[in-house]
Amino acid sequence: MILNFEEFPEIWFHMRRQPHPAGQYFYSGDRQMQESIVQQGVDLMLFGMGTVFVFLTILVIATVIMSGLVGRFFPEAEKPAAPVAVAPGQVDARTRAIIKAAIDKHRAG
Amino acid sequence: MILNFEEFPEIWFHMRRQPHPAGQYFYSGDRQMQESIVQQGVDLMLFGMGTVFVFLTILVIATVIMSGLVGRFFPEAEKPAAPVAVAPGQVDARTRAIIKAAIDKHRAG
Amino acid sequence: MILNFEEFPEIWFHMRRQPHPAGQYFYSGDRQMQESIVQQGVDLMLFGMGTVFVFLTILVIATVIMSGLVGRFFPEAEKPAAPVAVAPGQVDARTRAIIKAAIDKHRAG
Amino acid sequence: MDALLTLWRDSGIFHMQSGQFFMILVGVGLLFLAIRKGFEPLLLVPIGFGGILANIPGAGLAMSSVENAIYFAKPAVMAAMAAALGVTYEDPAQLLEAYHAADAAAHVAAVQVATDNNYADGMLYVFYNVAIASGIAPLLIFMGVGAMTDFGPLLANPRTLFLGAAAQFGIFATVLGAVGLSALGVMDFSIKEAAAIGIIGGADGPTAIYVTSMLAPNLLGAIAVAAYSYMALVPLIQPPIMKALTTPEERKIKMVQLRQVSVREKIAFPIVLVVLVALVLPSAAPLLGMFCLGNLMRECGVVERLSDTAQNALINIVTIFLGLSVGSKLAADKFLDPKTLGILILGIVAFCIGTAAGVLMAKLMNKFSKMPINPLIGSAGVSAVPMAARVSNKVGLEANPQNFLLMHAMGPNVAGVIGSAVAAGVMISMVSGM
Amino acid sequence: MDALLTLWRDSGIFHMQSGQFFMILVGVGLLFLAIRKGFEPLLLVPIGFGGILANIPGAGLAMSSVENAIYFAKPAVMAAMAAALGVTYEDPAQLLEAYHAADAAAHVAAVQVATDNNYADGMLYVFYNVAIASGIAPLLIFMGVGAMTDFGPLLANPRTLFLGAAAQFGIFATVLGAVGLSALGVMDFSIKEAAAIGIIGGADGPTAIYVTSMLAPNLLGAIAVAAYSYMALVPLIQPPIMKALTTPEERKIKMVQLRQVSVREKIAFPIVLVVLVALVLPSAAPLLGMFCLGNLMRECGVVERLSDTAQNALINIVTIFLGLSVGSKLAADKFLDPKTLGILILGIVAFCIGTAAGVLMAKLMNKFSKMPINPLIGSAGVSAVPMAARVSNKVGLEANPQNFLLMHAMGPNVAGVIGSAVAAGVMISMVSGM
Amino acid sequence: MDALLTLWRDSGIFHMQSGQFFMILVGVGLLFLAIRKGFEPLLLVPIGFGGILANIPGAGLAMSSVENAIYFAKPAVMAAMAAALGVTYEDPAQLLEAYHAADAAAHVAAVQVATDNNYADGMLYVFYNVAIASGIAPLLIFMGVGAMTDFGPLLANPRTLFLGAAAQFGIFATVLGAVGLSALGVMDFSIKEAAAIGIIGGADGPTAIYVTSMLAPNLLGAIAVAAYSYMALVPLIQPPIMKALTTPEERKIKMVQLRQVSVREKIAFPIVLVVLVALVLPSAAPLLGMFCLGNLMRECGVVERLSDTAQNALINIVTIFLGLSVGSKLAADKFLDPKTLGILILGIVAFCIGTAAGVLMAKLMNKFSKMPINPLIGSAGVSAVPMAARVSNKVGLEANPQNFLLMHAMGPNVAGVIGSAVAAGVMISMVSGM
Ligand code: NA
Ligand code: NA
Ligand code: NA
Repeated sequence: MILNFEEFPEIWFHMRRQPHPAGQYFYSGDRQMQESIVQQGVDLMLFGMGTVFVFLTILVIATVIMSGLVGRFFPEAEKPAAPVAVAPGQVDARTRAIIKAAIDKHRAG
Repeated sequence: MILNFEEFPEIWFHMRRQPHPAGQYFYSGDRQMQESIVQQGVDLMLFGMGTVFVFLTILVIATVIMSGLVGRFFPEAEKPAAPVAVAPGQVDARTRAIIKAAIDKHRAG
Repeated sequence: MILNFEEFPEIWFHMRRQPHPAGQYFYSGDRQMQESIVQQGVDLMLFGMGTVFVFLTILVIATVIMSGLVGRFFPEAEKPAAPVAVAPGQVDARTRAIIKAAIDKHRAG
Repeated sequence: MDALLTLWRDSGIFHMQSGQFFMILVGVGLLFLAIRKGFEPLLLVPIGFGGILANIPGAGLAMSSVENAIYFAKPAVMAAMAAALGVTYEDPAQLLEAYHAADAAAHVAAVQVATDNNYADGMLYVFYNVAIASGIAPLLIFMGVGAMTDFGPLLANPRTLFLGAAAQFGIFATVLGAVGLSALGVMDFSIKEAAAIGIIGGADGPTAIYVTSMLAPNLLGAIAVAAYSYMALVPLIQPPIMKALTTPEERKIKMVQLRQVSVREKIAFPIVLVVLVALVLPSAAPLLGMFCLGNLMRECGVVERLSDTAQNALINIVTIFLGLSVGSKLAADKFLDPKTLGILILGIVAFCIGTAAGVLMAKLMNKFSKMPINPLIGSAGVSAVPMAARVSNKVGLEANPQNFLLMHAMGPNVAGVIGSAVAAGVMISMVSGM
Repeated sequence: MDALLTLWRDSGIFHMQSGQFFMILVGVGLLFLAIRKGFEPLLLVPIGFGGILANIPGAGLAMSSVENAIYFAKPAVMAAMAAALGVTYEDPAQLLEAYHAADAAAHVAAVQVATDNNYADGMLYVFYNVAIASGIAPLLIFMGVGAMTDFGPLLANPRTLFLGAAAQFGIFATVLGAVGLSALGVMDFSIKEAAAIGIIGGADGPTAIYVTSMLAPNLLGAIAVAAYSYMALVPLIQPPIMKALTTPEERKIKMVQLRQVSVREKIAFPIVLVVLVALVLPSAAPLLGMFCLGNLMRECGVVERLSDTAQNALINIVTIFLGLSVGSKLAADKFLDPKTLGILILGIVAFCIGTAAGVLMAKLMNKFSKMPINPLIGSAGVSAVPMAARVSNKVGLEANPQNFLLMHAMGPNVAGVIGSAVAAGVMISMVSGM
Repeated sequence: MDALLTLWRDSGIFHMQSGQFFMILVGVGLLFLAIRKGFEPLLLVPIGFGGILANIPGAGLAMSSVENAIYFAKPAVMAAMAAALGVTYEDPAQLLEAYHAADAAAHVAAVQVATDNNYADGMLYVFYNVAIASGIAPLLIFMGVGAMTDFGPLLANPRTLFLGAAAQFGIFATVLGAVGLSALGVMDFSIKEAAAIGIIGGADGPTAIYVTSMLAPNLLGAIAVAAYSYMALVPLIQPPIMKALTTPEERKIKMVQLRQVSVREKIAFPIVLVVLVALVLPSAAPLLGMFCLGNLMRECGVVERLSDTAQNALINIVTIFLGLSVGSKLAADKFLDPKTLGILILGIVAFCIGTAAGVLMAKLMNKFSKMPINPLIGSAGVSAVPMAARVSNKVGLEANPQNFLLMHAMGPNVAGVIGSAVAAGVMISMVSGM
């Protein structure tokens, strides 16, 4: 390439700083960067959401297997933890007791 | 000045170290420094006490204005905080309750 | 000594690295180091146990003196601390109360 | 008289810039929202107060020793500072720029110059570095949150993890929005800043602070304020979206009662989760690791005193420092920026998209499963624990006064915490490579 | 056998200097005062114990890694240290002097030499740097004190702020006394040291420690011990002065009952105060800012868990470290100095003058106001919360068994805390410019 | 696509080494022992969990910024790093070695290179440095232990201090065993490592961690795991030894009832102890000093809030960080070493010898004293408070169901804590001179 920006710093500087009627379409460098950041955003979305779903799917599978193994090989003789399910009429009173800690405290986060 | 201490370090050293009958009055440099520290102390007192009084006066004014504004625009529907005033006979019991925290705890400071 | 290792680094290097039929007895340097670490261990044991016993002996003496002085010059008018001795039948209940804190907590250490 | 001049030059009014005065009002406004309106007061009280302190002119509480030295701009100090930074001294602003661009060695030299001239780091600057720049405070809070979290509802119905996954779409859609604004020239967000803004959609305070402190610390003030404010506004933001995307019949769906979950499952779950993280997603290890540690301490039953401390003394202490540290980023020169407006707008968009995605995912799952899911619990997948789950319950009760969704919504709710921690890990990992 | 020699050379008796032995006795004496006589035990127990630890010969607990290296004075280390400090090595004392005078770069180099030779900072030295040199510990304690303070009595009668102002005269009069002693050649206090000594008259522990650590850290041990001891002696120091300056009639004055103060006034007050500080007196921002934050957390009613932690776990933890850190300044070479005697004398003078100024101010205010003020509450303006207020109450009861002054005296008492924090800000700001 | 590659290269499975996988299993195993078997759960839960986190491949949680930079081995970074360390770059392993051998100045330069390239210290590495390398965490735990310790039984029968002294023979015999293995070429322990291994026989967790962090930090993981595991196994390890060394008649010896100990004796004891330490054994000052401070706070009765905090909030917080920090030393490259096996074997030998020495000492004392001592309480001298005392009681009850030895055994039990702290001081002092 004949036009070597490195050797013509003043021209380079001028081109970057001066606005131009063709605006953003004129400078391939800038344009590339813009494409690039959008492309990066798309990459982030695709691979990000993909990873989230893949990881949580694996977690679902692992959790089901884990619950099965625990249920089969380590059944609890003693009575289980506080029941999670709730009867309609008792909800307000009970849930306040159950998630009382979480309610005020997770807010701390 | 003819007597340049920089050029006569040994003499300078000697003069500083040797006691002299005229003592503290002889060396204007030392004397100046003494005046200076007293002057600094006086400055500190005048401007220090001045600032304390000015700031607390502003605070008194701001507090009175604030109490007025709160009383006018944000009167409390609910009953006010624990009364601050005390009836003579109840003081010992009541004050112990009110400043209990402060009594043991400010001492931590 | 004629054979100066400093001047014959390659030979020296060779001697250190090559195994030799006579093994550990041949190289006085290595041998010395082995003796040295065993010697260090023996030193540590003798002086270590010595210090432990001396210090704790001094502590026994100091404690006895301290208890004597406190008993003579600062006898407690009020009733003494929780009795340390225990009657056989009450031990289990009482000791659990006395060392409850220590039991769970020193474990933290 | 020099002393008098010093005092006057030190007074606030002499130095006050309009931006600082405005930011003090913003701090007072945050305190009002926190105290009067109940907006996440545990965080917004220290953040708002820290914002006031950070904008006290001349006090330099949020500034490093070097910034304080440059602020006072004594000629001799400036010359030494310029030499340390390897630039020629023109004006303080240029020195400040050189300092922020300096490599570690020049940085150390500049700090030495400031120290030699008796300039010290401001209190809030110290708090910020110890608590946030190190990453420690958000991680400890995450440990405490783990110790307060009951995974029972999630373990009883693991499928709700998908709802927590779907709701993270708000994060990534917002990233796309931010880079879009940059591409259109409306804003000037870098990809790192876009990622940090997106995490507001995770609706999880410590995660947002952790990610932002890594990727775009300059935006921390705005992002933290947006994240906590919108979490407080969840009862206003979510219901219209939930109702718009569901039919009254869907909102009336009754869900089957949750099975009982054994203590041993609860103990095993955090261990399984951390091992999965180790195998699959190391970049999420700090956040999820500390979360799992807290939860294990809660459930294992043999370290109650540690669990109790993690949920109380420790998380409270860390919260005070975290709030003040975030407040230090409300200094006028950092907060009064067009980007802040963009962050506030994008943040609420993130919440809305996340809510919608959760609800739609629940409807999608209903198409493939015979076990019915009330789509209202999908919105709880954004996290905002436990506010979002309560909103699901409340909207459900409006449709059917006998339908209690709270415990069902707790599953996606805590799943959302895991989901946004995973998203945080992915973003930190990917964006560092961009 | 080398090892044996090491052990013997390490033993305490081999190294014990008479000064260290004396200081260990001083530490035991402080413990006696704290435990038996009830002198501010929360501080004096850790201070006294820290003083004992700091004087254990050869353990170097209160010394930096460089000081430890110089203490043991191995020739090779000394040569490297001298090179790092850019001096020629003559004797350890001269190296130590060069180290204390070194700029930051030389300081870093010296630390590197010490590290390379396996010398480490002593435990108390680390505590001192983290807790006090950074300013953090006194500020956190001030936050906790704020969370324990009820401004109700002050808000009910804001005029009592003038009493809190007047009592600060003890501070500045003592500064003048200290510089006077210097001018006369009796002592050799610098203006910074004089200011630090004066702050004893503020009768407020954390303020005194904060100011001293900034202006004269070498005097910290003596000033902190004086401040806390005299605070404990307030019931002995104040009554004679109070009685000498008042007539029995004045002591019998009954004050009108205080009005009720609303919760909202109590919430607004710390915010008003911190905004005023921002506008008028930035140099007092750290102390008063943290004080107001603590008080706001107390009054706002929505962050009780933070307020509770600030008043308990956090302040207790910080108190332990603060006490040990102050104790580290009881090392013999720092404490056994003629200045210590001067500090002890000037400190009690400061308390007496502050008490008198408060009482006289109350009498003056009575001349200009029709709302009567019992001059006995003026003495509470020195702070020493709540001991001084109790003294006012007790002396008042002696004059009139039906006159309960305690709540009236709480106003000037907390005003004195604000007043001495303002004085601290002024002094730090002015003295730095001298 | 670069981003995708980054993500894949960051995934755990890509990087997992068999050693790391094995260590994750070890971590899970420690959690199992702690939770299911009750092995010292307060420590082994965080240690085991920290071990899992430390072995997450690519997360670098237990690595310094420089180690993380070298791990990823980007050519440009490697070149700069080699220049900073003053070596020519051949491969990462050689750089790592140069880094670990570097002096402080090169170390600083390497950290600057890593910082410039955005590599940061891992979370666990930070915890380790703040909590353990500084020595602070074990000392604070020792303070808390002191605040939980009742010296009453010891003061009632000071002779039991000799039992606590004798049981420390396990420490030194094990040192001898370790150097013997080295001399025979079976293992390759240095004298420092031998000393650190010996301290396992002290049966005191914080002492073991403190000594090991000073003398052989590379062995910390194995030594801490051994120390806590064997403390949990005391009820299995000790009884056979105790029975083998005593006759049924000896085991039936009834001891005279302990006298009542006054509060003032209890207050004076920690002061006497610390003064003795100052005079005789400064090298034990940090450990015994903090221990005595805690005990004094407990007994003096005037600082209950400090004592309470030392026993609860503070020790719990420190325990979490200490456990995670120890876990960071379970990284595969540090733990999977033949030395670990040696440590596990030598550690149990240490416990056995200590137990035997305590029992034999009690029998010896019976020969010289008319006040009978049941030799079963000698085994409690190893410390392992209060487990070892309970074992003495239990074995005693088997011999005579009316013979309650628990309180008698508490004397040697706490004496063992003092004894091993003394031994620790001696070893640190002597070994540093070797
Ligand atoms: Na989320
Ligand atoms: Na005061
Ligand atoms: Na022991």
